Amino acid sequence: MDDLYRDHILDHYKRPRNFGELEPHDLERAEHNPLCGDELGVHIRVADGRIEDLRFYGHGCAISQAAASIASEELKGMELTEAATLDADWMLDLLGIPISATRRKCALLGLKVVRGAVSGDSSWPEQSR
Amino acid sequence: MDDLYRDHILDHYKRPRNFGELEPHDLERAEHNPLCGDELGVHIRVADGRIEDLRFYGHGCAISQAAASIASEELKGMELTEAATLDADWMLDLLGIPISATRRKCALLGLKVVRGAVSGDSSWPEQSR
Amino acid sequence: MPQAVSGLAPAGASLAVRQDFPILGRRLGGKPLIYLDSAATSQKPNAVIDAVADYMRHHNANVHRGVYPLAAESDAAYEGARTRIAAFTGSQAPQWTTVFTRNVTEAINLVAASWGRANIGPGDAVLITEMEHHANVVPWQMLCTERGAELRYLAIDEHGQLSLEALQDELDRGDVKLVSFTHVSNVLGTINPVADITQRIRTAGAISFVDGAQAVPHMPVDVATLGADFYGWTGHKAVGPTGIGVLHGRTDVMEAMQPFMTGGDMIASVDLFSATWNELPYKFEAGTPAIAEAVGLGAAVDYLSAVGMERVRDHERALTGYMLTRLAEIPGLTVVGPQDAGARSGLAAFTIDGMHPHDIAELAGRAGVCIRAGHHCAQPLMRRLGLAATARASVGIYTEAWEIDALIDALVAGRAVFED
Amino acid sequence: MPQAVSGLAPAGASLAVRQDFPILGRRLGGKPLIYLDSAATSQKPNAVIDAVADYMRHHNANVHRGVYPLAAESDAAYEGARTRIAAFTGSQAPQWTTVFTRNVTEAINLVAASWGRANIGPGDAVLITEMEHHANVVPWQMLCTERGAELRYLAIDEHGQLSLEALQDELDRGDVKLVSFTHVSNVLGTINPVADITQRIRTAGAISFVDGAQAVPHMPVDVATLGADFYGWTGHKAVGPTGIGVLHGRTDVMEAMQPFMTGGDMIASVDLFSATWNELPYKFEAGTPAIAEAVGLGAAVDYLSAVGMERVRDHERALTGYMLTRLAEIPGLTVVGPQDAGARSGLAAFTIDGMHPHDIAELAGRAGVCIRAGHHCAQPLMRRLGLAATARASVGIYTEAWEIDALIDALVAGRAVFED
Ligand SMILES: Cc1ncc(COP(=O)(O)O)c(C=O)c1O
Ligand SMILES: Cc1ncc(COP(=O)(O)O)c(C=O)c1O
Repeated sequence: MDDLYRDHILDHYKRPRNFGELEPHDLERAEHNPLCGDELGVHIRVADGRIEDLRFYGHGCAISQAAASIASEELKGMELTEAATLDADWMLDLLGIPISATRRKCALLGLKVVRGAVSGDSSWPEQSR
Repeated sequence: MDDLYRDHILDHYKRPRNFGELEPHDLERAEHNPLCGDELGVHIRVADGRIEDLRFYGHGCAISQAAASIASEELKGMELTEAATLDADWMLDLLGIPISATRRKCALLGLKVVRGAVSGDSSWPEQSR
Repeated sequence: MPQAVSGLAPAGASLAVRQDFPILGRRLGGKPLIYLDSAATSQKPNAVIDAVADYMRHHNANVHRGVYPLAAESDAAYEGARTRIAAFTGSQAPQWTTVFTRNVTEAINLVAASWGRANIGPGDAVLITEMEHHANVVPWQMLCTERGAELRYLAIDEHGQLSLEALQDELDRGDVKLVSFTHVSNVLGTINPVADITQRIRTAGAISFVDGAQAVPHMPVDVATLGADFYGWTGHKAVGPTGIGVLHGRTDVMEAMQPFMTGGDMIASVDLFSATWNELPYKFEAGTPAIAEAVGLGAAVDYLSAVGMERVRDHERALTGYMLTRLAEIPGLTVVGPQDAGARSGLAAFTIDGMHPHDIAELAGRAGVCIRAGHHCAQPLMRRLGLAATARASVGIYTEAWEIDALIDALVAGRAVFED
Repeated sequence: MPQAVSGLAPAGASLAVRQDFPILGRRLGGKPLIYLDSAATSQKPNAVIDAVADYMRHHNANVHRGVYPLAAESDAAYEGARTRIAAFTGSQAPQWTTVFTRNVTEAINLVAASWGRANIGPGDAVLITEMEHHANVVPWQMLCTERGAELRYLAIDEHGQLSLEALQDELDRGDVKLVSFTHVSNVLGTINPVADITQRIRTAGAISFVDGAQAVPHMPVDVATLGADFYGWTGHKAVGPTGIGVLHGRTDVMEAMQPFMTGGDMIASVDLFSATWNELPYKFEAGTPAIAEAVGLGAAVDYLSAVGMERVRDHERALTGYMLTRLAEIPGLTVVGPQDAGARSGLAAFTIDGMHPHDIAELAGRAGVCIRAGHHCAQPLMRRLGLAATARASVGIYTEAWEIDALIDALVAGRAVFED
């Protein structure tokens, strides 16, 4: 089996969780991956300082779509303050596959839009190790 | 003896013929050698369609000064129509020394200003062979 | 689905030049390197690598101002390369001037700034096409925005081709001052009828810029015959080094232009508050140029000439026909652009149902096959095609038919991963 | 006449690096090559030549958009070079952005266009100095003319040095928005007190640009400590390839700037009539960059670091002292610039009574000694000095004392020709 396109990745790609629009929503953000033109956005509904619900929308490759889908399951219920500090390690650990330098931005685009929606930060998530 | 700095070159450099200003004059032209910033100009007095008298002025290296000096002796009395058509070969033959590509513009600057004064041509004299 | 042309490459057909390209002998992850991304950048023959190294090793000096013999060697190498490059593209006559730039992007920016700022104003229009690379889009957007002029797009038809009638209609509006278009599309592969287009532009009194980035490496190009006012291309796609591009321009037009960048080597003289410009082409080459890179590009055009551009074109046309035929075997695969390999250059951009192009290219890459995925710096075209991205395989002078077979195998295997 | 400094080079002193520079083994016209024109361009060590060739031979692919492993190698080579170059000049912190240009000339043109057009207007002044290279003069002339601003010159004193008091007077006028000055003069050799100057500029609320072309190759340079807003330099003088230069800039200042050139790689997205820009540094790198050249410059800074820039500076200072002492032996020879070798970089521009500098350089060249003659792209300075041209000898990391002796011999012999 391919080490990148593992079953769980393909499963999340083909059947993404929490995809679509969320109306009404409190926070939103959409970004391009400048390398390929893919677009990913997020709608977040907030309650008590937590992410009550969220939806990703847009299009992209298996890696970016699966990453967003997997992240969405963890993000639901998370405090906004915590979501704002999530780093690249968090996302890459969740994905559980080896990500090469050329696919980093695919893997991190979902987290980037979430951080953007929550804190306005528009930088790419950094890796701490 | 150096093949470039022959006695006649050094002689013309140290004692340039027809140097200075010529007042009144009918034609004039001054140019920079873009490679070194040297400046050379010419004043020409015309009679009966011929160069009655001329003077070069400015400063430059031994090659450019000697070339102008040697040329000045040949140019006196020459018909303007002939002067306008002089090419690089004429000048290089007169100089009688091997001129490398890097010194071509030094050797041809005097002829260039004369051609400019006589015909308005501002191109560098071409070599026909 | 695309059809194969007659003159299909027999499986072994090649120009027998692979041994000249050292990188093609590499193995990556145990697999031979199969390089099908020549439209992004070409590989380099030993002749070019050695010319660059030899210049640095034996002849290096700054150009245009030294009187010592080493400087004369450097001058001769740099200016000799310019002369041979101009001859290679049929622009050696004095009516043409050949300027070195970093890449075709700089050539376009130069013309947009130096010609455009002086000649484009409110009420004027710049015409480009829907198939342009961003390099031939954004500089004109900037110019038109700055100058209050209008940017218009010539549409492509359903075969990915331009219509001369539509061009004529645009020109007949009377406000078009410049038309910039690509010789060959880097996504559709379309080869545009340049001479027919420039003739209409000239008749309308407008100026033409032709982006030759995807043409010069792949077919004979004669700038004088093509009749463009400006023709730009880029060295790294034409088996040359990075860091060097070419702008051929009509000398009379360039004489009237202001410089693009200013500094050393491009001046005649500098006073405290003003300066005068050196003659062409130096007026457009500010500062120490990319000398070793120009020398390398000189070696590249010598290499291409020795192989013969007619032969290169014939070989690549046959390969393209073969590629289109074999791609058609893959279910769900769609190629964009003209159907006829004779009307297109050596590349095929395609989609496969159910797979994102990034994943196609990733899986191909894991099998040793280098293809590109994305918008190919042509977002306006991608939107026109209704696509976010495509995968793209492209051939070069060194490509052979067995590499197309390897591509097909990789695509079939990649599809299987996504069908599981 | 200049005085020798203490710490004079013993005749054999050297950094023992000559075997790394293949061109230095050449003979021209039967004579060994003695290269004393490093201020025009430096020679290249094998480490640089091999890095460029190795990139082309084994790792070449376009950068930033490929997903296949070869593209990842190319990305890593290009971006790795950027990282090491930024570290070499002390600008690796995120407050600094490192952009690749063709040469320092382009770096200056970039800032003049992108920062200047947006920030300089009528009533504003740009301040430069009398000792600038044309690259640091003409772009500001063009900017001031276009924007209706004033260009002013900071004078040099009789030792060829700037006065901090005069600078302060200029800044106190309140209209100076940008000061651009050279770190080291390519004619006088003067090393300017950059940190003192930039501190005053910053206090006055103006922006500083430092031209590091003649500094980075010859002494430790720490951009953060020097405190300039922009610091540019050029690869070919720093044992690197041609076709590559560097602009370090304050990230916050560069964030606010519009792009210089536009096209591929520098965009975030392109619509039909507008585009958005990629993040720094890519916003300023339109089109396919000079990849092999950046890799070569990465190898160059590695090479310089391994030798050690403190050692380079010590060696060159000693050589300069020796050169000044020996030049003083020649009757009628006058060196321009500071008298003290400790206050100057490794070059000496000079005149000899009765000989034109062109003839000095020609005769030296015939003896195998490469020196430069002319205005050194500094005509405003030459006029200030009352000279049309000078000859200039300049040293590099590989220069040894016996080469200075050969220069002196050549000058003595040259004088004899003119004295006959
Ligand atoms: C002080 C200084 N500034 C700028 C330049 C221009 O460098 P480049 O031609 O590499 O842009 C030079 C060298 O020629 C120089 O000595
Ligand atoms: C049609 C076309 N134009 C322009 C370019 C830009 O070339 P460069 O990046 O070398 O300037 C490319 C290649 O990327 C291209 O394919």
